[in-house]
Amino acid sequence: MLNYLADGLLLLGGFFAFSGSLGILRFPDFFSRLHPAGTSDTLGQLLILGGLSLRVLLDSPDAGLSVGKLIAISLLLFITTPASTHAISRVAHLAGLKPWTGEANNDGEATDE
Amino acid sequence: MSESVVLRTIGGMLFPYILVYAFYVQMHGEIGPGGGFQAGVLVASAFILHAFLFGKAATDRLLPRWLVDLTMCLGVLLYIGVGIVGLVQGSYFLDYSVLDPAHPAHAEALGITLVEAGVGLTVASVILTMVRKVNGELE
Amino acid sequence: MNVELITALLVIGGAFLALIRAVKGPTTYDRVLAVNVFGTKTVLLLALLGYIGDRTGFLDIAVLYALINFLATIALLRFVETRRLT
Amino acid sequence: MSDPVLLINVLLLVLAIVAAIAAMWTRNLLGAVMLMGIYSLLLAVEWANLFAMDVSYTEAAVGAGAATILLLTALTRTGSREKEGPKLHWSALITATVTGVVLLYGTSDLPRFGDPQAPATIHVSPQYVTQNVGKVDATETDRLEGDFGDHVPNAVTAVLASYRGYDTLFETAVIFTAGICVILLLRPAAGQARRREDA
Repeated sequence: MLNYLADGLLLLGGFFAFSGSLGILRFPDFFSRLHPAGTSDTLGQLLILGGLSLRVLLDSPDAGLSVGKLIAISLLLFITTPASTHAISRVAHLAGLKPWTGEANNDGEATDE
Repeated sequence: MSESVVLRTIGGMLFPYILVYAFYVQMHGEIGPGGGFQAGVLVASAFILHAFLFGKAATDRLLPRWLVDLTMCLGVLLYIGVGIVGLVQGSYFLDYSVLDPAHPAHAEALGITLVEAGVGLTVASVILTMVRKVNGELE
Repeated sequence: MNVELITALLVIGGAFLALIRAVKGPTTYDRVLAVNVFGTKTVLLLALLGYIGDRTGFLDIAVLYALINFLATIALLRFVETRRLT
Repeated sequence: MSDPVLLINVLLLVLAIVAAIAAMWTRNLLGAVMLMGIYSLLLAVEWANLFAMDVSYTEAAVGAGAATILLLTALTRTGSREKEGPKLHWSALITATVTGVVLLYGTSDLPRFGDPQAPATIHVSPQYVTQNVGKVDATETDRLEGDFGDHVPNAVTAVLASYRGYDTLFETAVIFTAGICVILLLRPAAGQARRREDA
């Protein structure tokens, strides 16, 4: 039973990790790309690492150190990923990057420095 | 960016953990992967992060420049010193077994720990010095 | 094909999409975002590979990545914002 | 392709090659720095996948962390766009192609990865692996006490710090010399230093 739960967590996490990246590739402008990066990625990594720790625990119940490291990694990512996304959006906003409102296509143009 | 409260809080939380992890890499280097070089780079990274988030002056207060210069030399001197102990005891240069003649294997572990500590000190201070000098001294 | 391998392949696919975004841009901020996402994917990939290959040493490297990734993002943003580092 | 590790290796190497080519191709130097960071991360995973843990640590800490910061530091002193030049150097292309073909030809003589009969695995590696690399032998009491076994458990650290102790000493000396050179080259000029003290 718990095995299926671990499988489900892993697959769901993989789905979120992939769809988050798909959003980063497909969304029209920078500020909309922040959403998949900030939310779906964070959820995906929590699910994957949770599933992995469950799997490790089921495989060998005395692998406490590995589970501890996995929990440490997930805590670390849970803190740093939103903070990085916040920092990127903040810098972009302060630099005067305007969100896309649908009137003009500001994607794909040479806005690069 | 350094005025962002979120980043300052997160960075302040993370800074001691990076140092602790660097210490783990340093000391665990003879059992698992890792060692002085990697730990030195991590220590330097931690202080560079501190400088990014809290400003150069705060980092200088935390870690004065003379201390960085001192540890840079101390690392190499520690390595050479371990070697010279072997010479003084009448053996080869860098012969670790003289550190504890009754337990040569323990002596070797001790010697490797000391030597890696020297490498870590030097690498950390050299990288910190490079970044500090190029960024701060030419204005 | 076991579940861990499928998840690892999904994560690699996600990393590839993030890499395309990092190459395409168009703005610098998009690139920084893509690099950050790529680093997160690498951490996940290392944890999964560690389980597949049954090596706990991978987890140490994953912790290192999670720390280094944050530092690299901060450094890049610092440069993008002010054209200087400290 | 039934071996999952092989499959993942191939995928990672393809990604690394894409990142490297993109880093060369782009004229935006800041983008190139970021792509080099991605390339380092990928190589580090690849090293870990080949069980070269210490190399992976170094690649991650130095390639993705310290090298990015040093390259950015260099960018603060230069512009962030590459100068437009001729797109194609024919002589460079020919040299690179010939070298690449020769190297590829050379790899056909190399033993397979992990071959137990390869010269690298039968010459001194057994000594390293059995932890007899140090200059000392463990006494019987050490063996009985059990901690650290005969020697330092991580063979890479044992080789670096004990078997090749001189080598590592001079590597440390080289790093130290680099630090001294940076301090000497980038010290403020005499007048500037006095002004700073006055201020």
